[in-house]
Amino acid sequence: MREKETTLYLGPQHPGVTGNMMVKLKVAGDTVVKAETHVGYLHRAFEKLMEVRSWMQCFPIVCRICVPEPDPNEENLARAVEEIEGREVPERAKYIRVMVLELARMASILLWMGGQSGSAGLYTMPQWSVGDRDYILDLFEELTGGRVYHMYIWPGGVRRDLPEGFEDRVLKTLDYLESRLPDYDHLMFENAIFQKRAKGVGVIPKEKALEWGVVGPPLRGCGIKHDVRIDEPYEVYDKLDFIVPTYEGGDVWARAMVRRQEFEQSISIIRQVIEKMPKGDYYNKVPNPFNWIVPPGEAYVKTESVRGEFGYYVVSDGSLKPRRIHVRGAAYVHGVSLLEKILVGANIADVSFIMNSLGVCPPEIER
Amino acid sequence: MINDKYANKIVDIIQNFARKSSLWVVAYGTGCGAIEIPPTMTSRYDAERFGIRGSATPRQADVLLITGYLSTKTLKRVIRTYEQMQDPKYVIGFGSCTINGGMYWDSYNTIKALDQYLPVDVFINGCMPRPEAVISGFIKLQELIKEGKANGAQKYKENLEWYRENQRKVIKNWKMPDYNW
Amino acid sequence: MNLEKENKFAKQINETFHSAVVKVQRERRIIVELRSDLIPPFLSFAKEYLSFIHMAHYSCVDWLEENKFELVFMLWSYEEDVMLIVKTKIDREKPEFVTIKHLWPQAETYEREIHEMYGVDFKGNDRLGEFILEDWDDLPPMRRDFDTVKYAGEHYFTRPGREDAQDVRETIARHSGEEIPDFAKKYSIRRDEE
Amino acid sequence: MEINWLKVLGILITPVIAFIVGVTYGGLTRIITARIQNRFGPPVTQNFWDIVKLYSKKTNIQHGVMQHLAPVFAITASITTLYFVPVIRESTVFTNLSFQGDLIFLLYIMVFGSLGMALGVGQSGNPNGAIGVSRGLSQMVGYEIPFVLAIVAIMIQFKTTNLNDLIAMQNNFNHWIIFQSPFAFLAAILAFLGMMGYAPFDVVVAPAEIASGPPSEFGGKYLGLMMTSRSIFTFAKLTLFTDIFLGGAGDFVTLVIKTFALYMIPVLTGIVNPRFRTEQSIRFFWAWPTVFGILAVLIVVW
Amino acid sequence: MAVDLKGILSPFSALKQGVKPPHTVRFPREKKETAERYRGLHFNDLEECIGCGSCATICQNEAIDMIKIEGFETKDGDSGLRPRVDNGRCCWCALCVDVCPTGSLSLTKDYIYVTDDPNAFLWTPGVDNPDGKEKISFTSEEGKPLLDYQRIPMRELEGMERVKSFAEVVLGYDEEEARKEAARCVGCGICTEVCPVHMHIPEYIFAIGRGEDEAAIKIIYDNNPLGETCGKVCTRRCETVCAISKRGEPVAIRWLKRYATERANNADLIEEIVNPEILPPNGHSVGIIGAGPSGLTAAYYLSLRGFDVTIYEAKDKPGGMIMYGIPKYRLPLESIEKQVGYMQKMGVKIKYNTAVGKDITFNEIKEKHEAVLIGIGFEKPYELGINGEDAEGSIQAINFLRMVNSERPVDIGDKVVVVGGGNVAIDAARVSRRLGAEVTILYRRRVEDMPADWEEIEGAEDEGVVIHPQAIPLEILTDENNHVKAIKYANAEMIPDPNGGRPRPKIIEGDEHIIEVTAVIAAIGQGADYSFIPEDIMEKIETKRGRIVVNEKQQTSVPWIFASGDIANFRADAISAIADGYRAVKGIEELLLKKEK
Repeated sequence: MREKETTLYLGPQHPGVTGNMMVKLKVAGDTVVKAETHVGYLHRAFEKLMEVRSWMQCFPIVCRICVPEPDPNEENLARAVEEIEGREVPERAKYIRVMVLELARMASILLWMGGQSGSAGLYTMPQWSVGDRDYILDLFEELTGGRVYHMYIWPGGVRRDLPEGFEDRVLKTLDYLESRLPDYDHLMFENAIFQKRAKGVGVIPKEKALEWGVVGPPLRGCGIKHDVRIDEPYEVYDKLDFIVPTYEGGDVWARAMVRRQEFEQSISIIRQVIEKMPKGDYYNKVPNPFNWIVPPGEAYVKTESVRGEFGYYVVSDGSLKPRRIHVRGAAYVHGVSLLEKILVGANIADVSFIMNSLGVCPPEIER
Repeated sequence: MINDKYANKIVDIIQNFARKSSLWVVAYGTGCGAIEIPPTMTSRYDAERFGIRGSATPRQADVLLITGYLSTKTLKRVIRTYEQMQDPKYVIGFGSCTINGGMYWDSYNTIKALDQYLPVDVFINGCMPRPEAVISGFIKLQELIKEGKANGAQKYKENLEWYRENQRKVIKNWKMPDYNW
Repeated sequence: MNLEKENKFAKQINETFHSAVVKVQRERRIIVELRSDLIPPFLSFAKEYLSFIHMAHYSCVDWLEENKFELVFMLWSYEEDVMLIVKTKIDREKPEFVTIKHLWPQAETYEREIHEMYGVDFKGNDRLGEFILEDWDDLPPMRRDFDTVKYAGEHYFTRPGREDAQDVRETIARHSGEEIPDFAKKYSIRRDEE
Repeated sequence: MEINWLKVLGILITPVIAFIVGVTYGGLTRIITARIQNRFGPPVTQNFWDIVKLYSKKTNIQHGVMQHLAPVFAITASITTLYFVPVIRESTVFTNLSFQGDLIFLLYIMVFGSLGMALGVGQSGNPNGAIGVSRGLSQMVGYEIPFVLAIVAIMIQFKTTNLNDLIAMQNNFNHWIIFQSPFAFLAAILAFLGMMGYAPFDVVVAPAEIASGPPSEFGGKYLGLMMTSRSIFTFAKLTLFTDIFLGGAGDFVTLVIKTFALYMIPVLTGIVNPRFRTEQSIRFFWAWPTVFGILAVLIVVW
Repeated sequence: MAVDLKGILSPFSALKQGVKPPHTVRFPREKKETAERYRGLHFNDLEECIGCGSCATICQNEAIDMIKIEGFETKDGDSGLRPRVDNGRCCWCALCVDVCPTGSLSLTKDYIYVTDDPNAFLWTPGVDNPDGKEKISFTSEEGKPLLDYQRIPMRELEGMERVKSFAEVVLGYDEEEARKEAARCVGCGICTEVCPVHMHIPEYIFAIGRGEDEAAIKIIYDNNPLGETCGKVCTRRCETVCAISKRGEPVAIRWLKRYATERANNADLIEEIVNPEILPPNGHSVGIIGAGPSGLTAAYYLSLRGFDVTIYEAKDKPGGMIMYGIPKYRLPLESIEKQVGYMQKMGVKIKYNTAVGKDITFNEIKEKHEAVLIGIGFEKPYELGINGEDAEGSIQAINFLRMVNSERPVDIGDKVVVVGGGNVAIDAARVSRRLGAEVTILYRRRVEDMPADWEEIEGAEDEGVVIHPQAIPLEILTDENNHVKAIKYANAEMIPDPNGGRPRPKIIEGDEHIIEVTAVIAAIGQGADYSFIPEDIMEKIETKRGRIVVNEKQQTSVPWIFASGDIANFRADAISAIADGYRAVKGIEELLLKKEK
């Protein structure tokens, strides 16, 4: 007997969705038979706005494209412009950029930990991890002047040099966060109920993963070892020693464990960066922003964000303003086509759980 | 006795105190400002100290936080959410975008001045407002409630026509149930 | 810089698709320009035979001056770590293309967006329609002839109170009695340059 | 018939006391939770103010008669339950309406509130609420089995269906049923976790999944009523368990200590655990708790 | 039924956190200090700010308005406007801070701004938070500036190479350099305020930056027909107020003008590019006395406006002081001829060798024309007033320069003393170097008091000119042929002026020296010679300290007589003369065309 189908709107005002978006579910009993992602609630037309702004004016607005982890946006725009211009970046700036990116990754993983466990009803975890994330935000505040929107990485390098003694404070924060990891493990990753919820849920078939455009932790959660940081090393990732963790299974649990280990890897990367950071210049100045013309050209650059490959396609026609900047948010594929596929057959209790595990971030889908 | 002025006053004071001490925020992250809500609500800033906590549905909530810009598509849902909330209810406008468009001042898809579409009780400055600023906003709202001045909902009721007109101006396909008071 | 594998790919592409204009942009980047009707076979060739299995991105650029839309496909080969950027220009007046969602399912999403933002019609994609916008009745907004500043000014309320703003250049000119001729005005790089 | 004024007094003030204790426990829970979560948390009176505020809200939600009645059902069920649970042992004021067979009656009356809610929510038309109700009922089926088994075991073991008799039998520390029938206690306390609705058994409300479930269409006064009912019901259940397993309480201090200790079991479990899925939750109850319940019965029957 | 006992129990270890003190920041009871770089509300140092509006331009949110604030007037180097931030727009990216040329704008540690009034978010930094200076956090000082504070260096001939010939010292920017230099401009336009002509500086610089040189030329010719001259020799007051100059080297406005105007390398090309609109003849006729910069400028624009213009020039070449007074290594002859050639194409008539008062009388001119513009310049040099001045070998600098420029032979020997510290003195010295002499400059005051441009002074020093400051000549010693033999001078000390004026030199008694010289060049200033004007008219013309008093349209107290150039302003440079000429056009136009109505 076919059960009666009901339509369930998950969002946009719903505590379970990962941001302002909606998943329209056709449900038979407890099981999802059809899922449709509806986005556009956060559409601000960044790409259009950037076409009417000068190159320098683009830089403060890109970080708004992905709020939990804004730095890959700045990094991408900066690198794309540098590639078109052929501008050199000082070595120190590259190290600082890696440090910022990894700190942002850690902050974002902490936020994800909160979201993932919060969507499963483990409300103590968000209180801890989001609270601890604040220590990273404090570091950002000290380095860049802003907690969330850093506007720090820009074409030619970074905006300001490290403040005095900043490295020590980073190391101290890292030590603290590392000391918190066992607590997180006990509460979340070793938790029998959490494991029960996570294992075998939201499975991405391994053989389809590449074709479906899965990237980042979800891909590595399928046991496929691809990471922009090793596939196409940018900045100084080729000079650093780190592991790209993979996990078999393709389920929420595998993705969780991948992120959990990436957190440790980020700590190790930042420590290496601080150790190896050269002295010297941090910014190779671009011309006066009022008259800054980027020569004609195009570039596709990508960065490994916490959700996977974050790409920018930048086209310049040799004027004061960009011709086209097209953002490939990692969640663009995860949040729409992939989510619609893997939600089918899931229990409605797991919808939000799966969305969190994919890191669906609506602002980078619709921009 | 019941109609005694003083008795009413005492009831008012108790009611306002209760309203001020218990602010339930509808969990709707309408814009990027939502990113500073988790830190505000969690252990580092712990807004629960003020009786502020999230509520899953608008029916139970007192405060609607508009965390930044509103696209027209979201505005439609926000209005619906707001009208589902029960009196007394308050709106906090969060960040530059709710005041005068913020960095999306020339975007074709976002509204620029929130108070044209919803009655806003408190505006918080910033892009993003820090958790401290958010808490300051709540404290300001509490003060207004205590003094009985946070009557945005009243204003909305009285000027519903004006608000509707503005709302319809940007929401092209107005298919919404009537406001049931 | 070692461009061995890039050149190898370029050669393979040229051998199969003679009309393709192949350029090795830099290490790990190959740009191919192709006639639009050859795109589906080419993409399938790139995916099946050249190991470009990951469709990283699918973009559209408006070349208003040429009256063309340019569709850009970014394919990545995990085996060789090379990106293939495939570009083709289509007519802007009646923009049409075929869907490639049979090759990559996520292309459907990109096509929905490009349809909405540029008005390109993708034959075979049955989910074209409202995606990001709601009840949009103007030009597709990402077209370059759509003026977002004007649209925003006409449709949204902007808070008054800033009318006392003065232009620095004009203030000085007024004060000193300088008359800026009309042909020079467009070179004042203040904000009303548009 | 001679009216026992003390009993009338008891009937009048028991709900008030239950409410105050329940609300304070709620506040304390929030503080304890907060402390474990590395923060300070709200003042102890927070829940009280929450309820006062809810009562002071205007409510304009129209879905139908049942919807209006649902909270009333809930609070009726809570208070009825409370009236049949002796609060203080051998106290005239707080013995309440105990009668022979009240244990069986309680088993029924305790689900009454949920059923009433189910009817009301069904009319609200909110699918989240409907799902929440069906979840709640499913889960109830889950935990009722071990709970009934445990109660049956005790009734068989002590050959009574009267609570006051049970309390009277546990006049000594080592006569507490928790020691006399440990399996029944295990089964009951695990079912109790489910009854209280803290994690991992909070499938009914589950904000991230079904937007707080049944109450999602209830605001203002309705929610206030529901919260009041919840506070009273919490106290009633705690007292019931104290009466059955911990020998009841001779005075208020003992009562508070015992109930609070008992209360902390679901609360602390809830703080450190995520939520089960509904079918996981049911499977859980049908596994170990049921096994314990059957064991308890078997031991008694043997 | 496998039981994960560890998995069930280990979460309970979280409960031990309950005994730890919470890490909550109990705002508002406890306040966490924001970081040193925190980007909070704006602060503006109103005194430092020059109102250039760069902040308003860079702001991608159009959050910044430039508004009039009580107490700040538009004046030289200050637009009188101050930024006001719309906090309903601002995103605190601090681009405005990084772009601020003066560094007056910064962000503070304050960030809390909560109100129920949506119209209260206009924030005038510095006015709304006068105490903000103590809380400054994000400044432009800390980072690298967004603007380019380094000028693209101008290529020049090597110092000792220069003295070998009269080749132009400055080589000029090539295209790439010009684009780069032009790109440094922020386009504020503060420079136009101080420019006597109010040239459209930001516009032509922007055009150069965009590679549109022809547009730049057209813009330059809009109010300065001698742009090329200015591009080479202007005193460029504009650069002293340049917004960039507050913390860096000003934009090389002069060199950019030079670059642009030189692109049109002949008169035909100028005509083709500028292609001005010429109004049909209106029947009015104007006479101009003196083909100096002011006369030429007036003549050019009057011609364009349909007037019949005739210039009466005493000498055989146009240009006045720019022709005769400026050495060729600064301003080649061909350049002037090109510019004047273009003007003649536009209808300007010049009668050379027609000295008024000698070849034609002033009254004749009065008869012929409805209005007369006098732009005769200061041609009469001041004398040193010491013994031996009339000796052979004692020359006046402007005469010396004129002779050299008109390629007449001058004999100055091999050891020259120049007396004076102005541009003319330096020019004379540098020209003398090129004639092969060793040169010493005697100047009454200190080097820093010299009125000459510092570039010129440096250039002279590079070329081997010895500058002897605080030296007052006492006597020129002659030999038996009445030829200069030596000069006697005394060293001086600087006495502060009790009235607060600049310090005055006072001879140190007995500290006298003698230098052997072959020539003495005096360059201590010039005056005007009004003897050609009939007395009855001259009586009516109001003068002051040797200069004719004019109104803001260069009109003298005799309505039909206008005066311009050195005789009418105190600045005594080419650009002021051009400005006078430009203004006189308006005056004359008004006078004659209004009369018609």
